[in-house]
Amino acid sequence: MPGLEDLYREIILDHYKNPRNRGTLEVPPAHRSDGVNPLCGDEIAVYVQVEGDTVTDVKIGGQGCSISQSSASMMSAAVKGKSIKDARLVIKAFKAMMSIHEPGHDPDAPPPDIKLGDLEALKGVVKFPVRIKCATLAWNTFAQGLDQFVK
Amino acid sequence: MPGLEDLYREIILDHYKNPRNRGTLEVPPAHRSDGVNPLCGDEIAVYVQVEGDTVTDVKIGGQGCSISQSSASMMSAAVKGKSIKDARLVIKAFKAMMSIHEPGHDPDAPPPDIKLGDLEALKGVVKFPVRIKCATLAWNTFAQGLDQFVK
Amino acid sequence: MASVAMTLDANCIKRDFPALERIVNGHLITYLDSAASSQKPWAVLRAMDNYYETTHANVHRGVYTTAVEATERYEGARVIFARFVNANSKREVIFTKNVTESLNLVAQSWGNANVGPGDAILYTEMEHHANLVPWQMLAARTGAVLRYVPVTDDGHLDLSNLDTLLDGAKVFTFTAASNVLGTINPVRQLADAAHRAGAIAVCDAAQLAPHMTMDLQAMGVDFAGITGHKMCGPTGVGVLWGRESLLDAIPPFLGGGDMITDVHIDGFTPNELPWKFEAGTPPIAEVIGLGAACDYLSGLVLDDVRAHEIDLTGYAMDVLEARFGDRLKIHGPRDPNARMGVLSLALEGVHPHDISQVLDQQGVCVRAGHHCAKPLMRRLGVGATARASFYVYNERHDVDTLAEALSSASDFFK
Amino acid sequence: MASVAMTLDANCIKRDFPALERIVNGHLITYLDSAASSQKPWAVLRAMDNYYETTHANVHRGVYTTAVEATERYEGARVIFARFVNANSKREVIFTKNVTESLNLVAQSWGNANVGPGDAILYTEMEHHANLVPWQMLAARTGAVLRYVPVTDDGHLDLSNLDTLLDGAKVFTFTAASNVLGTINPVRQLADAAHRAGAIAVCDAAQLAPHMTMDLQAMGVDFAGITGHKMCGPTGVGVLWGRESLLDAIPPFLGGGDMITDVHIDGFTPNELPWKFEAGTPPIAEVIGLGAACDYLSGLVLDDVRAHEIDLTGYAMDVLEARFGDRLKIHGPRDPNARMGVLSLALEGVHPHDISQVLDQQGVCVRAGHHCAKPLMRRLGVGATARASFYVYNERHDVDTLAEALSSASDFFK
Ligand SMILES: Cc1ncc(COP(=O)(O)O)c(C=O)c1O
Ligand SMILES: Cc1ncc(COP(=O)(O)O)c(C=O)c1O
Repeated sequence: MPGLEDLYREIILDHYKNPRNRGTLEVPPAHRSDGVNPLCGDEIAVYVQVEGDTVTDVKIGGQGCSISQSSASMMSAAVKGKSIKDARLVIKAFKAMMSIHEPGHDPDAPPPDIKLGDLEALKGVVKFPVRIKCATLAWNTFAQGLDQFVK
Repeated sequence: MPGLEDLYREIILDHYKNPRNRGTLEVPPAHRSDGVNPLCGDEIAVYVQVEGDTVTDVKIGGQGCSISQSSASMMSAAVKGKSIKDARLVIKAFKAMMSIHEPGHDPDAPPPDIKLGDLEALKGVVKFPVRIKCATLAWNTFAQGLDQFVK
Repeated sequence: MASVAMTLDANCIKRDFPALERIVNGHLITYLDSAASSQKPWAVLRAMDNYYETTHANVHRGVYTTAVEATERYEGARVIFARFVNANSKREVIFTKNVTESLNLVAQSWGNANVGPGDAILYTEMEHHANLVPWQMLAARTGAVLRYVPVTDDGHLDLSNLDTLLDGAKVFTFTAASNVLGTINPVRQLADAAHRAGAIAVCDAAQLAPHMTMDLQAMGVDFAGITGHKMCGPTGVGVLWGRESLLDAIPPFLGGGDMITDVHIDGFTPNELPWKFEAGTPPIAEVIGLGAACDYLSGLVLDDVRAHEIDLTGYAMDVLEARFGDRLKIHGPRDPNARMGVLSLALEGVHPHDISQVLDQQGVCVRAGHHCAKPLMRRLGVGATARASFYVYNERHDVDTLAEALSSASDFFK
Repeated sequence: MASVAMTLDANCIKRDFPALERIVNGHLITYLDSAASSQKPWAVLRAMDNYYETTHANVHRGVYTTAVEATERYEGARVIFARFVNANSKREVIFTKNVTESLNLVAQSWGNANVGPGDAILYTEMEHHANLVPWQMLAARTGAVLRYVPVTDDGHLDLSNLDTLLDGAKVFTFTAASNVLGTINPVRQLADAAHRAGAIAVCDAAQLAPHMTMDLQAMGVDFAGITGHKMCGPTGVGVLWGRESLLDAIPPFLGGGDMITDVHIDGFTPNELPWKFEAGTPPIAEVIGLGAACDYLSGLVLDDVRAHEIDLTGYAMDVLEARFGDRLKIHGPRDPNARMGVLSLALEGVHPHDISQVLDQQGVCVRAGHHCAKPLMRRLGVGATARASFYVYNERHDVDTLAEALSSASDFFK
């Protein structure tokens, strides 16, 4: 069993205590999507604003544990200002780090060539399988939001 | 575990191979009731004829194992010609021998003072609890038939 | 009751439970999740092994020796259980796979036959999902309306409008004790109120049976369900108890072998009680294990089990309050006599998930989440709690370990 | 197949099964009732004990170590089972308490959503009550009509009118193999016929899974059920396998914890597959035991298990015919390759109950009765049969003991 320091890196606790991009956006033009972790009851709201092809703003509401909150905070920082396409690549890279692969995924394929930066700190979560759902909650909810803009 | 000879007495095998009162009676005036042993699928038909207060005739149809068939055969011989009241006492005495007591039964009460005669041979069945249902099938079916005449 | 001489020696009892010797992350396990599922004593494991190793055969249909023995052990456990809960007759004791199935059985077999459009179904805001969803499904099938008894701020049922809520209700279903708040509900009073209003009373006794004497005659309900794995028994077995007259009147639940008297190619005749409601090969070994669990608990004496838990709960509340003050909230009633040994905790600045994770590093097992009571969590205004729950094998030392571990969690996230 | 090299050493395998060391009435047990329930190898009992003794905790909701381990063992068994039957995905594998529940689940969740007045439900005359009564209940609920494929004199399904029978049918449900006659049905052919007629195909695989390779891709059915206790697994666990698209489309079965994504005080959202159909605390230890049973059987190699049983069945038929001639009737097909190791016997002058009783004196266990297939018994014109059934641990010597014991029964009643 890996230790706590594998899970709770400094930077995670920082994002947990000082979450970036907390709040709401006006809907519309923004879109709000809600996510729930059925195992623990954590709920999250992700507001996404897209202009043209760009994710111009992201805000996070709801409550959750340090892992889900810090993951949401780091995600918001990572995708804000990115093109929809690049945001999707980040989602994919993050999920790959969490060992979650799309159907049809080739296990021998190289990981997407994306810099995850701070998000790398969440790598340790993989060793705590139950917490993967915490770490990915914001991401799945954000992905749903993005889908609304390309329909 | 008691041996086979406790269960299969000579007289039981005799009644099994040479069943008394097999056949049918005309309905009406006779009444037919059917019984089934849900555990094994054995089925029995008991025809009862009552005139005035007396069980004037009993006939047995159906199929079953040596215990259920011989018990039916001996029963028919034991109750034929008896008054309904006495027939009921025989039923009660037989069931008591099988350790089956009516609700409200006082375990310390003396057994009904009824001579069971040949039927005593079935005493060994009590040691084989699954076979009690075989031994009592005809009796329960007969009792149902009797009920028709006193409604 | 708390003044009863304490005859339980939890430290000694612990040795009956092999899983409590487990080392987790370098620490001897401190198992504080018995409200989710209890550990099993050797006596229960041995009863099941002995059955499998010497007499296993399918029950009810065999003439040969081991089939007879298997049937006797299975039906013998029914008698043990009937006595354990003071049922009138073993015909009222139906074995299921868990209390969830027991409650679904009532909602379907009794519900479909007795509930129609516009009828009200009353439950409470503190129910486990197992006592909500089956009734929601019944309401959706029949057009009945759902109502609930709200929960007060101090974690009790708010009974001030009970008679109004019961008006037009066909059934009132409630838990004997909350698996989140620990609150013990006034079962008899609720049952009587239901009956006065012409409704039947259904009791989810999953959290009652493991911890105190369960006396069905005193409870006065019409149906009650329990689950084996929370009361020292194995997984895979539960019980529905019901009044004989009601069970006789309602149609069967699942169809198959054993629940029939006869089957034709185009129809069937149901069996008598209790088998009418036991379709297919039952959980034979599990029922035998549950019988052994009842014997084990009876041997400890349920009144002493309860006294021990009151003591432990009071001690825990005192210790935690002294140590954490306002930084720690314990949901539910303050009086240990009015509650079970179930402490749902909110620790300032630390999410329940993180509490559970940090505690685990010290071998302390507490559950984090909604405890299958989401409507109640909404009422409490939280997404989750960290829940520590006690059982016969827990002792004051475990409470001290818990307090230590909570301190380190609090420090870690400061 | 009977010519395949026999790699099973039943005498050696016997030692894996503690219950086969039992002495009954002074004789080493000769267990010939595996069609009712098989014995359990040490490996299965140990897997369950080890779980209880080291890692028991409720599954799916815990963050702490043993809860995670319990979940991994439970979900790991799902993966083992999915491979064992060649399922597409573990999402298609739903754990139930027995195959009876599996079939009721289909008849209710799929049936209520898809069957209406006048629709036909087709089953066969050789079904176990578990695959008759749930459909009779569905017909009674919905006004559907029941039809059946008759059985021929030599114990096969009479398929001459199959297309007519399937006309207007929404579902065709059939057993893969008869628990009375031993007949192996042409599952693929039946499934294809059902599909051509626009019906779904449901397979009761309770008698298939223990004895031969079960390949769901080859079978081509839409739902299939098995039961753990007949395949070296514990009591209290079964499986429903279903096509993902169908399982996704139909409503839940029982309501409660774990089968939900969210619950409000007045309604719920179901969970994803497979948990959508697993309400309440599942039979955790039993599922783990079933996984161990699949591993045990895979270790023996199912093709060898089958070859061994063909050999034993052929030997038994030869020995019994030679010894008893016309005095003994064996129901079902004569060709050992076309049947399972299930011999339903009629011995002249001796009722099945009495056969079983006399055999028991010699430690020989055979079942007497209707084997939960009363419509088939009526078709055969008998009330009961005495049934001897073989499994991996039986050897030719057991057949010889059976023949000896039958002789003494015959003599006793002469
Ligand atoms: C063909 C068949 N179907 C269904 C069943 C029912 O199995 P269970 O009682 O385990 O649900 C059996 C065995 O009893 C069987 O042989
Ligand atoms: C009050 C209450 N009711 C019902 C249940 C459901 O029990 P099971 O999952 O064993 O059916 C539980 C436990 O999970 C409970 O605490």
